[in-house]
Amino acid sequence: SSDDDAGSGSGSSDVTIGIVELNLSNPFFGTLEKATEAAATAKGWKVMKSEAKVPGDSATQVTAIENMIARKVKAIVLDPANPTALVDVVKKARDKGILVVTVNATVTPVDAADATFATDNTAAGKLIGQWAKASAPPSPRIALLDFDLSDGPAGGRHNGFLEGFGITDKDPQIAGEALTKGTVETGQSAMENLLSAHPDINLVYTINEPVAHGAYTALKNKGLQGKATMVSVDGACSGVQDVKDGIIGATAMQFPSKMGELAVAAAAEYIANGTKPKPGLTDSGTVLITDKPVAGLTSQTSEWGLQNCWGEK
Amino acid sequence: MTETVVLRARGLTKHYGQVVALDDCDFDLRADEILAVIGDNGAGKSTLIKALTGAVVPDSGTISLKGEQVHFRSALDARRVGIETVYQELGVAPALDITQNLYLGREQRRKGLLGTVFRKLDKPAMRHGSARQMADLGIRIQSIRQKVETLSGGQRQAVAVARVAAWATSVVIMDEPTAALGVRETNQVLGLIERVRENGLPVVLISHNMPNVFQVADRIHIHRLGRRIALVDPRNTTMEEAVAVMTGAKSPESLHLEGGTA
Amino acid sequence: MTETVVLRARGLTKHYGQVVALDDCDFDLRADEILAVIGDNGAGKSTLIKALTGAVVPDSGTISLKGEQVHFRSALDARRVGIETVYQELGVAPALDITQNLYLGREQRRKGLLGTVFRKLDKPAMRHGSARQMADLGIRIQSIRQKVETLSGGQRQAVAVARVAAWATSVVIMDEPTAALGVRETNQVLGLIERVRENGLPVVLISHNMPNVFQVADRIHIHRLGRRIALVDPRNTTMEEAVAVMTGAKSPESLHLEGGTA
Amino acid sequence: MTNTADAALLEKEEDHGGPLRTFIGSQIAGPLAALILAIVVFGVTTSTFLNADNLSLIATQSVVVGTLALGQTLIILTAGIDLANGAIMVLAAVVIGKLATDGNALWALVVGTLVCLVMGGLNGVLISRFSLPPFIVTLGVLSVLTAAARLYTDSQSYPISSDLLTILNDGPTVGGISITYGVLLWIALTAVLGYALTQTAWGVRVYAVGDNRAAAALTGIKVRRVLLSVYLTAAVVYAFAAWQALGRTPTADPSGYSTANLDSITAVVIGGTSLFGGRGGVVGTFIGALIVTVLANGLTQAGIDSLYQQVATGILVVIAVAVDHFVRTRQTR
Amino acid sequence: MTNTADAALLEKEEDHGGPLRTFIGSQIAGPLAALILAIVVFGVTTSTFLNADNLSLIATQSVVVGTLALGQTLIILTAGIDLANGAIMVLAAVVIGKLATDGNALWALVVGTLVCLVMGGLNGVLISRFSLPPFIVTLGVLSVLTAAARLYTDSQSYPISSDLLTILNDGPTVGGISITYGVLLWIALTAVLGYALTQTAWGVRVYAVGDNRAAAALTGIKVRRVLLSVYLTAAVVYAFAAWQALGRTPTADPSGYSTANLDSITAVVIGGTSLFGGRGGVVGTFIGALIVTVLANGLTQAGIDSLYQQVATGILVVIAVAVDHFVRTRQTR
Ligand SMILES: Nc1ncnc2c1ncn2[C@@H]1O[C@H](COP(=O)(O)OP(=O)(O)OP(=O)(O)O)[C@@H](O)[C@H]1O
Ligand SMILES: Nc1ncnc2c1ncn2[C@@H]1O[C@H](COP(=O)(O)OP(=O)(O)OP(=O)(O)O)[C@@H](O)[C@H]1O
Ligand SMILES: [Mg+2]
Ligand SMILES: [Mg+2]
Repeated sequence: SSDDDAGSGSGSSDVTIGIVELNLSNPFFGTLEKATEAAATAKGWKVMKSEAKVPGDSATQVTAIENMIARKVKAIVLDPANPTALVDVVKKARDKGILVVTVNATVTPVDAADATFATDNTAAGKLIGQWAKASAPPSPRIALLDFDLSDGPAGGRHNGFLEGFGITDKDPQIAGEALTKGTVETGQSAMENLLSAHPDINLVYTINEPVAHGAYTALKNKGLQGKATMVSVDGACSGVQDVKDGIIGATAMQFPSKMGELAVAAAAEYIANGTKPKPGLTDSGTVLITDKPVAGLTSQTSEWGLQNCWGEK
Repeated sequence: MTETVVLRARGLTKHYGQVVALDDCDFDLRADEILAVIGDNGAGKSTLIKALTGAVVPDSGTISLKGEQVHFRSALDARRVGIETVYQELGVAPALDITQNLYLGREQRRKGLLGTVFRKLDKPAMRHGSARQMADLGIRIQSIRQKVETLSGGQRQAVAVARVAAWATSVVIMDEPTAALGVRETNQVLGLIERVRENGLPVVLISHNMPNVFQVADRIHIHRLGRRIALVDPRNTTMEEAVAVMTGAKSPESLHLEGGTA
Repeated sequence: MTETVVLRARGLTKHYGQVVALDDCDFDLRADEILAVIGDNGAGKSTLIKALTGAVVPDSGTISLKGEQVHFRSALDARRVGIETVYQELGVAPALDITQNLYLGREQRRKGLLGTVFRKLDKPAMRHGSARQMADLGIRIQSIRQKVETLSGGQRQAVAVARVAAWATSVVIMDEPTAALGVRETNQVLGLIERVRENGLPVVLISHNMPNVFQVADRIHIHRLGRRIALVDPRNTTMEEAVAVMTGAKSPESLHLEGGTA
Repeated sequence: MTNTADAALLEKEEDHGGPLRTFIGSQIAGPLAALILAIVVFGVTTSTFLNADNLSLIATQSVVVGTLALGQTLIILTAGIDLANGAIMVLAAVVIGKLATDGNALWALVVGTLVCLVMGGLNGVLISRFSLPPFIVTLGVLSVLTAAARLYTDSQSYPISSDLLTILNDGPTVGGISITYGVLLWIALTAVLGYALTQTAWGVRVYAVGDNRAAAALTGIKVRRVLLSVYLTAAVVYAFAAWQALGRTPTADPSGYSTANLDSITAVVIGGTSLFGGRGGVVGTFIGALIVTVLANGLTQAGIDSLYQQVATGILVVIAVAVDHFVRTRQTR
Repeated sequence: MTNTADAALLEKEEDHGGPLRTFIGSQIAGPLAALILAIVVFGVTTSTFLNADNLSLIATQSVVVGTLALGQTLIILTAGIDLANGAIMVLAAVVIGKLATDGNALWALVVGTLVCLVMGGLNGVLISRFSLPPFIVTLGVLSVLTAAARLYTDSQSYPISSDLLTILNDGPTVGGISITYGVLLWIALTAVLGYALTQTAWGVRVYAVGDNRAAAALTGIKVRRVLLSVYLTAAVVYAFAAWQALGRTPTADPSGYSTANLDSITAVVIGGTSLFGGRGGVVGTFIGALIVTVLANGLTQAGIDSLYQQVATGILVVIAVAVDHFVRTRQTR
């Protein structure tokens, strides 16, 4: 409570940075936040954290950034809940000399923030789309288990997948689509309902690995495990394990820790000598994880994946 | 004689599931009279009043006001043509204060711009008005700003009664208005009822208090098992006779009946 | 004489904000008597009853039952020692049916395993019991399964009264139990009150109906402005005198007072 | 005279109380009509909806929210509301899931039930003893528990492998329709609570407290004790819901079931229970939960786009209560 | 005699009705005590909380939920509830945002207001004319509107550049404290609605309908019309909230503000308005919204971790109503 005035000196002990996250109930965000925090505290900084209450909750993030400006932080690492809603408050922070870098998702225009470290979600979706196209059965019947498409990453993955597979939203090969909340249980219910209507589904795109896991339970309950190929995005250890167990055909791994570390490194550079990072998106990388590689697509095995995955093993 | 009938009903019937509350019931109210309605508990008196004033819609039967058939769909319809009613369940809003209840639906606005443009209530005037009305009924109230839910049973009833007297223009109906009132307060209400009639409005009074009924009524409608079984003149019927017919101990034929009976 | 006093209160006071509902009020109820409490509307009779039975906690004053001081924190405390009360606001649950209301808090269970292990209610027995109790009060009810909210005013009051008579073991208190009742039904309740006294329980009866009061009361507690101003014997006081004192038209000193007055 | 009046009254009763009549006059006629209407519509418009498989799926999909809604019904009957029941269930599920990974599944279930009881007891004490509004108390508890579940699991899900914990997802197949033990448990809980509400003194008191709390207190009911008992009973029901959830999605996921709370309230209200207390019952809620599932399932079967599904659900939910309202008005007229 | 009794009664009134006494006896004493307590606690435990900047920030942060909560108060006073107010606001905001990109901002605002009116009118008609339960009607509308906003925008957000649309985020600086027009608008709306509720016939009728709908109908109040007017008035308030939201987060985002609805109900309840209708008011709600913001802001200033913040918020919200409850019980005794 006496640590508030970080204003003048640049000794590392009175540097505070802000971390503004999405809602952390998914381990992805936890990993990202922890990596950021660990990197910051390793530099002897204090951190102030806040998170959106639910996906898309930009209002809470605006409030959090305002509070951080009031507390005179030096830098803010932001995982924006919405591409445009935060632009003004980010500008306000930057006008006060605070470095703002976004992680995981971008703001629009992308140079509204000082830099962005994120997965290129469209590329990630494209990777699994291409893999699916190459490994798909002759007459694919596709189920799309999505997440609210107004969410930037979710939309990117969805479009990337379709592009990689070479189809559009209206393609007759798509048997059905359902919105999930990105959780196991909503993935399961959505898959159950789609399977009731279309028992011939043989290819399942999932927004993330928990949804894939739920969809697998639905298939298993119907005795259809192994009859449908599943693709997903994330690269959490539990997801990679599912790849290894043959539950998920292929997943696109992201690197949340790397995003956080890159962001803190950029902040350190700025705090130390005022150098701003390279503006625009820095891709933190995507790796296709599958045990059934296809020609023309670079991929890693689940063994590799388990060594490089995030979250609890 | 027929032309003096203000409110008339024929063949009113109301079932609630298996319960028969009104069973082919007739009703007549003449101009300038106080008509008492008496009957056992559960005889259907309140249901009759509700049917007459639109608070319930009867299954069948007709109602006419001043010779014209009417179809009230709600209590508001009846109030629009000047029928004011005190219902037995006292239509008061417990969380509002005495004044707000007394003026509910007829609030007074300030004079001038404040009233016409800003629709501001004239609270002082209404507070004075309600204090006067309560005093007229002989009701002692400690604070005119009390919420109705904090009033004593009798005070609350007085609020419901005072509402009605103030606004009626064609008929006043009171369903057991003095049940919770003290001796003095009851007399004030009976006086009020007589004043209303003197002002030219007919009154329907439901009461279980026979001395009160015989004191003020011009005619008595005896209700039993959902219908009017007799219509008598208190001047040539005794209290004992009326009660005996009302409770079924005596047949209605034994009475000197008034015109228009069943 | 003091040893026959069952329920006694001294100096009860209760303020609600600026409103004084009880003002240093005394109360005495003897064993074996019917004590009537009369007073104007808003005099504080109901508040007195509530204070005596734990439904409100007085600001100051003492209450003793059979010589021992008691501190009721809730209506339940009073009921536990056998004081049964009909409150003026009728403590009935509108969405429950007649039987459920009559047996609320004292439900009967089936005999045998069904009752002891499965805690199954004996609905037929309770239904019979409640039909009998309503009939005892002379109340005509069309269906014993009616929800209380669908009953007529008098029927509803009868439900509240019937509850009490059935369960009291030390004192019965009734706050205007006949207000909504018809002539015949009122007589039944008065009969009930006398039977209760014959069974050895004292009864407190609040009523605005003077003939009723003078018909059954052994003593009359006259309440005015929050306190007992007189305690009289109906055998040597006239109705007119009592009313005059009650309304303040006459001073209490002019009466033949009973022991224990203020 | 007494005896004849008495006898006549009761006889009259039995006269009119034919079973059909009683049924139509009952609380559940409205929700049931809405459910049947929905089933007929989807049965006609889609070819897959009425499959045996799909019907048993609907039952299975209803159990978690359906069980939660049973507990919610008890609380709403007392004129309360529980915004935390989903969070209580999720916390119990993750506690069970985490304990079971390195321990005994039975023991984990016991601890999970204790977690529910402590949380239900906390709600109950704050609401009954301190007379605080249930809306705020349970909102506060919701906020605390959501965070607690994440702190406890570090946002990690735990896959469930114990047979005991997933047994509710198994079950016999009768005439081609597979019925899970979870569905049977849900039916059994509905029956037991229905019995307790309608056939025991406790039930009458629960209704009385919700209907008119002041009157209940005046008639000598121990209102606080009844309220506390309701929150504790609901807590036990939530523990069953947690077990159901582990069976259905064999993963203890701290971020799962985030809409279960609102869904449970919706099931209660569609089932004809009044948010103002004192009116309704668990059988209506059972049907209400089925209605909610039938809508989601049927719209997917009908191949409606997910966003349009949401539109349709909104409209259909309103139609469902409108049907209920219509049936009810008919029967009281 | 009449006149003297009359005069005595009124005189007595004025005797006791000193302004302090009136204030302490008023509805808002409880919430205000809770707010002051919270401010004192955070003021003492953190050094930044009481900064002029931070205080004006708190006001600014309260406006969107605070404005929504004003409309919500009207509806809750009639014993209703509006689960859709956040969704109505968001739909209006995206309509305004989208129209403003290729047109006139003023015109967009008008159309946005119309959207609110149509949606409020829909709720109002279903609830008043068909007597359907507000919980379900607004839940249905919520579901429809959430999808509608996505469909309309194709799940895109629209950045707002028009000055008219973001003007509420600007404002004068008075004595070092910057006050946005949005805050002034919020205060003005509270004043206008407070006036309408307490000083006009309409207000008395709103309370009467919520307090005892049946009695209100019997006394000849046009209950349906009052209900409809309440939903329409609330809709206009929601349109202002949409404008506020565009100022605060200058983006029309179909997935934003998804917790605004629950937050608005929380503000109403913390502000002392009863969910059962007929008791409460907008000034309490104003304070309630501030309490919610103060808690979030203060906990951040105190440097508490976001997860523990959630725990603390849950506990503090319960304490806030406990304080309210305590003050209220004292005053009625
Ligand atoms: N909504 C209802 N549902 C079912 N039965 C009803 C309903 N309303 C009234 N009844 C029944 O109709 C009959 C007549 O009731 P009503 O209230 O008209 O009697 P009343 O003559 O006014 O009696 P009281 O003198 O006790 O007020 C009663 O048996 C009552 O139980
Ligand atoms: N909760 C309360 N708040 C404020 N004033 C109250 C409250 N309860 C009662 N009073 C007031 O206390 C006084 C006594 O009320 P009480 O109900 O005891 O009168 P009563 O003698 O029973 O009258 P009645 O014959 O009309 O039933 C009345 O002036 C009443 O307005
Ligand atoms: Mg009646
Ligand atoms: Mg009284």
